[in-house]
Amino acid sequence: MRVRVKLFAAARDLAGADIVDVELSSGASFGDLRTKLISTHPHLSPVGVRSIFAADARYVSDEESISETAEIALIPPVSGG
Amino acid sequence: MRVRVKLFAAARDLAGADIVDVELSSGASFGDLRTKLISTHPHLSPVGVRSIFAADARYVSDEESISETAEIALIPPVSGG
Amino acid sequence: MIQLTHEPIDVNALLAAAQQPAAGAVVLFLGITREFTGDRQTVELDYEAYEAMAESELSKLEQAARERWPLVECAIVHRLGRVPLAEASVAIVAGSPHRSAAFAAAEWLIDTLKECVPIWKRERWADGTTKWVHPVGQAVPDKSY
Amino acid sequence: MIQLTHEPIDVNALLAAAQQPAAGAVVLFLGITREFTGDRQTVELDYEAYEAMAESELSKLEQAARERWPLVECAIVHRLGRVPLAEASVAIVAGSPHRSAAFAAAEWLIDTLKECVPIWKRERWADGTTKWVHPVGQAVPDKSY
Repeated sequence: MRVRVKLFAAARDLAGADIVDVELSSGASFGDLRTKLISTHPHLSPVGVRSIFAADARYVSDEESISETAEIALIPPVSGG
Repeated sequence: MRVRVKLFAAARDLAGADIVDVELSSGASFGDLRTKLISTHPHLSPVGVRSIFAADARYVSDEESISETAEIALIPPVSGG
Repeated sequence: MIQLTHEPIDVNALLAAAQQPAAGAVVLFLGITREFTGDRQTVELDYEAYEAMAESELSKLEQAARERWPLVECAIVHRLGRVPLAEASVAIVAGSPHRSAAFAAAEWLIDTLKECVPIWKRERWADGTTKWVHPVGQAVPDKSY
Repeated sequence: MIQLTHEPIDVNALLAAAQQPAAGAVVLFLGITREFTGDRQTVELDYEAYEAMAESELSKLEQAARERWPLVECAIVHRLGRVPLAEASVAIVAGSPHRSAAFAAAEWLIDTLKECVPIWKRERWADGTTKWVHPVGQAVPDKSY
């Protein structure tokens, strides 16, 4: 399946794009997505390893499986306030 | 010596005056002042026993001696804020 | 800055003074005239102060807070006279580079003000009666600051 | 009430909404663009959000605060885009019958916002460089509220 990942802040700057597409096998987890994302976009690595994924605007853990229809985002450590 | 005592809030209302004069022997303490004040103005008793004296705008304890030149006030439990 | 005032408190001016480039965090506390205490209904409050001493105590509070926390701004304003429902009787502003100090200072200031500063409120209840508030069991004012 | 805005935060309106007869205490927190971090000089901050998720997280924060404390008012507003020195990037208002709840809620809200809400700031330093701020060692967002 193809997963679109929204990027923000330093992750977007490092990737040079707001959205990247990642090809994954069906049933993959967010951990698998992280590994693939960093291998296909190595510039993302410094922020990518410290980020959390969100699916449909909720934080998810690396163990969860990816729903193909969810809106997925990479959330770097936040600094609002 | 004659001591003038400023009164506030319920103490003033109970005494019916902003200031009362109390006659004390020289060298009297604020504890002596409290005893005399309540005996000469018994209406003050309910608030007077729960109040603290101030001399020249500073809280004082009942053990301290009264300076004849100080501005003395009876400070009932405060409720600002 | 400390002030006793018979006018409504100008909160905008207090906040404008606190919003400085050295402050990362500003905490404002407002004490408001509340309508209900349990099921008793307040119509308004009336505040009286031993003004000279209240100003002196407020200045000591400001000084003590500035010694305890790195404050860029510290303001305490208490209104006197009638304070209608939903209006502020007291405003405290603490501005600091970091928020924990601003919160701690503002809370300490209002807690200590309520124990130490010679100001009294009189409740005017909906049934037409009035009553000076002199809390029972109140701590003896802390003279250590 | 929660809001993301690209305009300066209207603090007066937030305070006016909070000054209700049922509130005895109102606490306002403002996060301000600070000029110096150690000896590094900031010229301005630039905030970006994952807006849909930030709104959802802010709503959850408001809801959680209202469950934990008896709040008459709870407002969280975060500004996005450029925020010049001494202007507010975030405003939090908590109004409660009693002050301890208002202080506790406001401090919890800003602490938790800073851990959980997908908003990022970019420093623009006086030397012309910029840098996104992604704190190292930050806790994993608490999903329990």
